[in-house]
Amino acid sequence: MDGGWLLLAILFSSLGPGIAIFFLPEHRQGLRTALNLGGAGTKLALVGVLLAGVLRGDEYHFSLPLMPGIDLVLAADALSLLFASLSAVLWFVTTVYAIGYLEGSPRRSRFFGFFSLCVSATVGIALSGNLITFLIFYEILTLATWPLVVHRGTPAALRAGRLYLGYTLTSGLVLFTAIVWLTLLAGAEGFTPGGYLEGLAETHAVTLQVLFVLLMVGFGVKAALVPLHSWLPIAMVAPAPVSALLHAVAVVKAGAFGIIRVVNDVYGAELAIELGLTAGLLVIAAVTIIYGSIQALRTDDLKQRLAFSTVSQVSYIILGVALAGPLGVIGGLVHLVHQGITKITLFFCAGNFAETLGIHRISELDGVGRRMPLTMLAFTAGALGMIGLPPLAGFVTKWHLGLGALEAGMPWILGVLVLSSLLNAAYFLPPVIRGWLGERREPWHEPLQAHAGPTRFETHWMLLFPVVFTAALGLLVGLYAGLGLSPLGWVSLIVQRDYALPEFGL
Amino acid sequence: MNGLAETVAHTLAPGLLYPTGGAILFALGLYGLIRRHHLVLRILALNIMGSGVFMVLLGVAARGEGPPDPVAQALTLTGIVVAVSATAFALALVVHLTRLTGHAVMLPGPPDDDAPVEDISREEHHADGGPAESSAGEDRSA
Amino acid sequence: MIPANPEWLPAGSAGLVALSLGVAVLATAWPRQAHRIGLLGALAVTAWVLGLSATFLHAGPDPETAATRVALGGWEAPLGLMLQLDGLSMTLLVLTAVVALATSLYSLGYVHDRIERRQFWPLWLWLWAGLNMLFLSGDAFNLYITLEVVSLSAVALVAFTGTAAAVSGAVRYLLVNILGSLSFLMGVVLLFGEHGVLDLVLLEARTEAGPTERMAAVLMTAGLMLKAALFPLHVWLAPAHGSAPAPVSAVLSGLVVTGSFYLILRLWMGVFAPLATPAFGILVGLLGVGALIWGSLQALRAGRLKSIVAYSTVAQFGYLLVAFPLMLVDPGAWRVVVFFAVVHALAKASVFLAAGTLQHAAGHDRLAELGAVLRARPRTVFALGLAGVSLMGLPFTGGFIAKYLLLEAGLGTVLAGSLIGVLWVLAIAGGGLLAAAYVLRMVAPAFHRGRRDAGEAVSPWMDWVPLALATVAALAGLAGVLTLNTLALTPGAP
Amino acid sequence: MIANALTVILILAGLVFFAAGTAGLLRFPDVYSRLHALTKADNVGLGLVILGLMFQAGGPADILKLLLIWVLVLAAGTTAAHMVAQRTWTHGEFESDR
Amino acid sequence: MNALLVLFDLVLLAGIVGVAWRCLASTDLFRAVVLFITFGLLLALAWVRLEAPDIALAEAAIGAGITGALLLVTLERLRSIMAERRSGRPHSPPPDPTGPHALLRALHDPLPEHRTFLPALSFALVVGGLLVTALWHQPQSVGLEPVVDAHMDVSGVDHPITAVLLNFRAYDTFLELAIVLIALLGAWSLGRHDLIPARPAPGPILPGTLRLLVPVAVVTGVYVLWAGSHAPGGAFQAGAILGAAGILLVLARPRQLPMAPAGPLRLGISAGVALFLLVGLYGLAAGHGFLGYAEAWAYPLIILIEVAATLSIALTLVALFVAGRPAGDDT
Repeated sequence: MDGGWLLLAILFSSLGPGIAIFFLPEHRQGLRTALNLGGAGTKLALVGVLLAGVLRGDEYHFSLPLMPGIDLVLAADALSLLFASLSAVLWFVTTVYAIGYLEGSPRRSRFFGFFSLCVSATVGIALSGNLITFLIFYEILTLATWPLVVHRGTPAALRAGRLYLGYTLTSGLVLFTAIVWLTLLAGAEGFTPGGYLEGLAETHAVTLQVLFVLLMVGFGVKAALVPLHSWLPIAMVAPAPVSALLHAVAVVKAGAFGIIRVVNDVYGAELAIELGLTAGLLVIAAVTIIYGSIQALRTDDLKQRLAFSTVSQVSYIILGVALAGPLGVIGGLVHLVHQGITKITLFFCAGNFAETLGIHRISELDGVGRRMPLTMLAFTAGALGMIGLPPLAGFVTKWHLGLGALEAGMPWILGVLVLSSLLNAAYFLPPVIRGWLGERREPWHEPLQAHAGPTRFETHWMLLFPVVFTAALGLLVGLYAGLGLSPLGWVSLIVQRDYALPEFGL
Repeated sequence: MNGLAETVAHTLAPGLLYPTGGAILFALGLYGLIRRHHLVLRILALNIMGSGVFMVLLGVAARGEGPPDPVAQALTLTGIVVAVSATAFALALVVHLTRLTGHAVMLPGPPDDDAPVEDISREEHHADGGPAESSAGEDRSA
Repeated sequence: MIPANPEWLPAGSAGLVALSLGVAVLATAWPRQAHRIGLLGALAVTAWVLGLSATFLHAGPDPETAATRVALGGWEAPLGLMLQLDGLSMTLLVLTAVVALATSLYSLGYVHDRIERRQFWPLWLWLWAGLNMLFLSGDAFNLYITLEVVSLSAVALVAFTGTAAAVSGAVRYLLVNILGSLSFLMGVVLLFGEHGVLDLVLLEARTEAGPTERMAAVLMTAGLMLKAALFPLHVWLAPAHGSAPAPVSAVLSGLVVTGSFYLILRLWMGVFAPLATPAFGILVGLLGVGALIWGSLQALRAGRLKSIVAYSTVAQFGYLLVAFPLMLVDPGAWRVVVFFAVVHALAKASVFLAAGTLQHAAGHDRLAELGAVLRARPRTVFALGLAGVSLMGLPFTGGFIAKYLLLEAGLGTVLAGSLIGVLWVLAIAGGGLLAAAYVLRMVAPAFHRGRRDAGEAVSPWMDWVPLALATVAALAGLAGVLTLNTLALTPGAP
Repeated sequence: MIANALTVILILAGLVFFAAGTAGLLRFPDVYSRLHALTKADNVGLGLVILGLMFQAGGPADILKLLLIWVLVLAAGTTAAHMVAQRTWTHGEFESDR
Repeated sequence: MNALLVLFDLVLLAGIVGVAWRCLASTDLFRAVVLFITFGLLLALAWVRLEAPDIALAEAAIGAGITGALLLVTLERLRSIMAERRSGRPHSPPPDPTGPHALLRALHDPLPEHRTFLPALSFALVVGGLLVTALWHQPQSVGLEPVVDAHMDVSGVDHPITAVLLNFRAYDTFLELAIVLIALLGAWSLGRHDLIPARPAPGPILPGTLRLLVPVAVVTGVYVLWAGSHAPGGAFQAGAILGAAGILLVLARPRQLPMAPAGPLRLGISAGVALFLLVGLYGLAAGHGFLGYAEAWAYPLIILIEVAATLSIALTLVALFVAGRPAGDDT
């Protein structure tokens, strides 16, 4: 129970305010904002404390008996901290953004209540110490996200919500069954670098293979692996902060994180390769990358395009993990962070365009760079980062993935990477080009100004600040990837520990 | 031949004869319960079933040589009182139902989804003031 | 802090019976103060039960020392009647106390008419006393009597609103209950005829798999299944539970039905244990699958909020049937079944209470026209949703833990080589999806765009009690280990 | 022995009256004549049966009880018959009687 | 001798089953009810044959008598409700040209009963057949008679059934009293009572007879109660007899019910359970166990409980006959 209180405090720093907000009357706007930002700030600070502690080598562990022999375990290892800090940082930003985005709209207490719940679940996922705890937070995340998806209450939103729940609950049940089965076989072990199933490999090889498929189906829906991805583009009807959260921080990442945990800390890379599990995963990841990109090309709707881009980009993470070598895993893990920061920037930008100027389609973006230069700049930075232009974040990812593919002896992956980068460029450059070089003939109709009056900056400052912040962050993590505390440095540390490698350079 | 006579004598002993009669009454009551739809008849059928149970109990208690089992008789007495209580309440319900619906027949099938559900927690609902008010219940003739 | 003394258990059990009866009698004799007597009594009985359970747990961990048999009037079985307190009954007594306390508090707001109050409270307190006595009874005939106490007071409460639907439901409920009781009694008579004793423990020692036991098992199980609305003998449930006043529905679906199920379980674990064969288990399991599917489909089709909840009870009890074949493979699974029933009772009661609040606010419970009220009452919808999540078996609720353990038992069956176990696993896992679908039907209108109208004002009790109970249902997951350990204090059970 | 014989004879005689009353109940055309047959025959029949039983009684207390039974049945039967007749007179005959 | 008895048994059983059959097959409710009362009386005969005079007494008084009265008054209520609905004018005197039974027949089942014939028959046959099979295979058990017999001297009474009811299994009896009470509470919760649909009988005959019968009934009830400690009889039979007397009084003056005021009435109906419970609590406190008595006090306590129970049962049965709650209960 050493330092377990810190883990609990991190969980409750968003859960507590969330529940309080839920019961807050609609008009208590100041208190709500204070609770929101206070929760987000506290969480950020606590994660910082945790980070320092883990760097010092402290152990953090909390457990609570749930069932005989089965505990709820919270633990902080390097991997969980990676995800936890990502969530904490991005949640803070998204909260600011959401407050600005939803200003004056109804049902905000409900929204922010579930919003906080959602983040609590995400942090819970990050800090889970075993599969059952993971499952618990994973399902809470499913449920807490649904009200956000249907928040607008339009028929389209409700349809999207139904689809979302249908997909995620079904996959959740598959996951549930698989985890119960696995626990029956192997006991309720905690996540162990290198896996804890070797003992069963001899006797239960087929069962383990079946279980792996079930687990991948369970996580694959949230990670939007083809063919389980169709809920994601449709869920775009949600408000922009929700989309940002869904794509960059919470839902999709939770799925990807689950796959990482299973491959690395349950099965272990060696066993996964031995059982031939990674090969299948690789193929699926590759197909998803290409398919997502092609679909993104075919749509004119900005958020749709970003959504399909997510489908494609998240599979880089899976790809890296499935390569199951140190370099590949570094690429995959670091993309967890990079994609998160970059994609949240893009979604914020899309939200800004929609909110400020009522723009939803790429064909309407002509000349927007002159009206909203900062936002367009951020969008450009994000888009280039996604494409993988050196030395931006995406490049760091792809570089390591390529190295990992070579290391694993699978050069065809390089082809996939190149093709997908070309496609990335093909669907991300047109909006950038239109934004800077296009000409706008008629005047902008300004829905934001229409109802909130003129703003000091190009848009509301609470909408602008997050965009600029995340865009800068995206640039920094790429530029300073070599630093020890950068995502790349951190991920290298994780991989070193996991693979018990000596210190190695790039 | 002797064996047959013994079997017959054994069968005709009250300790077996009456339980058999009780079983027949039980089955008969069950038959009536399914066959008849009028609620009063159904209540009668249940009472006949109950009498069948008591007959089995008393018959079983009267087996053997000694005096009958007083516990069985005490149980039967209790059972009879329970039966009359349940019957009285059931009859009161049937009367009430007839007042509301106009017939003393159980409505078949699942509940009508459109049937209004009165809510006693609301202000407008008040304690049943007597026959005048309750006879104005809605008609749900089948 | 006074140390709990195991020697208090006999007096504590008898005292519980006496206390709950005393409250009921007092309310009957003095109806004008019935609600005050009821409130104080509810608090007193709950406190008593909690104290008893603390003493009981303290007396563990050896089941033989914790479990208590009390000879009423000082007459030991077979001559006298014995009360029986063990892990199983203790668990259900605590469940009863929690749900009943919530229902009592809720009723303070719900039944506010001066005159109706006088009729409601005595009946409700008798029902509660009957449940307490049912769980404590250790004598076959006494079980019949307590069942009758429970059913008569329950039927009276169902008819309480006095509408055609309610009275019709009540009549059906009463006839079914009498039939079930008679069938049960016939079984008791058969057992008594063969073995000459009524005490369950003595009966258990004497029974073997003979024709008497077989017939008695059929009659008693069928009778109790009828009362517990176990598929396919469930048709009476929705009309009765759906038309009763909300607190009554909560108690019926949460406790009364569970009481009958408890008896089935107790009989099959004791007296009829020699009769349980795999084929029988599979038959029961198939019935459970049928119940799951049929009940869920009806819940998906029903147009009234409370009908949905009532059909959900039919569906959820399917799990309990599905668990029977699992118990044949893994005898320890019975504790899981009980835990599931406990969690279901908590969740179902809070759903019914929440539905009652909405019905009160809107003046009806037709789902199609309930949107405005749902949108305006997030607290109640939250309670509905939270308890609904528990019904679906999703985390972080008691339902999840129960579902986990059930699924574990089901997969254990599969791993033990039973092919039909796959069906049980599919049913247990898939039932959650169906539950999600009908819970969503109830909650989703709250998220539609549209008019908001809080409707009629509700008392604070009706506003907060459903939420509190739903929270308890959700947090029941944390009590999983405690419950299972308590249940392990049942002597003779695996 | 004589007492037993008397008992048998008296009870048999009583049964004859009962049978006659029942036959009247079944055969007579209207309520009044049926009542007429039933009450008279049954009162006498019961009296005979009770008289027969008196010979079997254990003591005066039992005899008194038997007599009391007869008196009560007489009173009750008379009242019942009166009320049936009265009702028939004011409201017509029961349909199922025709 | 034995053959005669067997013949008697067979005829009696055939009669019982036949009457039950006719009762359930009847197309006329009134006939069914009358047959049911006959059925109860025949049952009482069977109980005598099974050496159960207590039960015979109870069956005649409660099973046939009180139940019969309840059934008849129910039919009358149904008839008057139907008549009201027919005429559309509440509280108008029922039109009577067609006699009561046409209306009762109109109450009859709108559902096709013929469709249930085969399933019902086969189901009943299977259940009955299995039951008979099980019963015929039962070995003869000793039962509890020896155990009860061995404890009679400490039970405080001389009649084994009373000893079982009020001492050895007093808890059951207590709950039985509670059930009677709950049935009444249930009936009361449905609404206030109606007028009993009977017209006061004109003329002096009924009141005169009642003046004779009611005192006799009271004496009989008290006697049966008192006798219960050493011979067949007891609280329930006595309560039923007193209740029947009460019902007669109610019927004699259906327009002005001789009901007690609300407070005392509530106390009266709950006196039995209340006193029983108090005695039980005393036993618990004094260390004899809940519902236990000190041996020396057993007889007086049992009699005390029986007196209270008799009063409560009588009062409750009358109230159940009247059905709804008295108006005074609402004030």
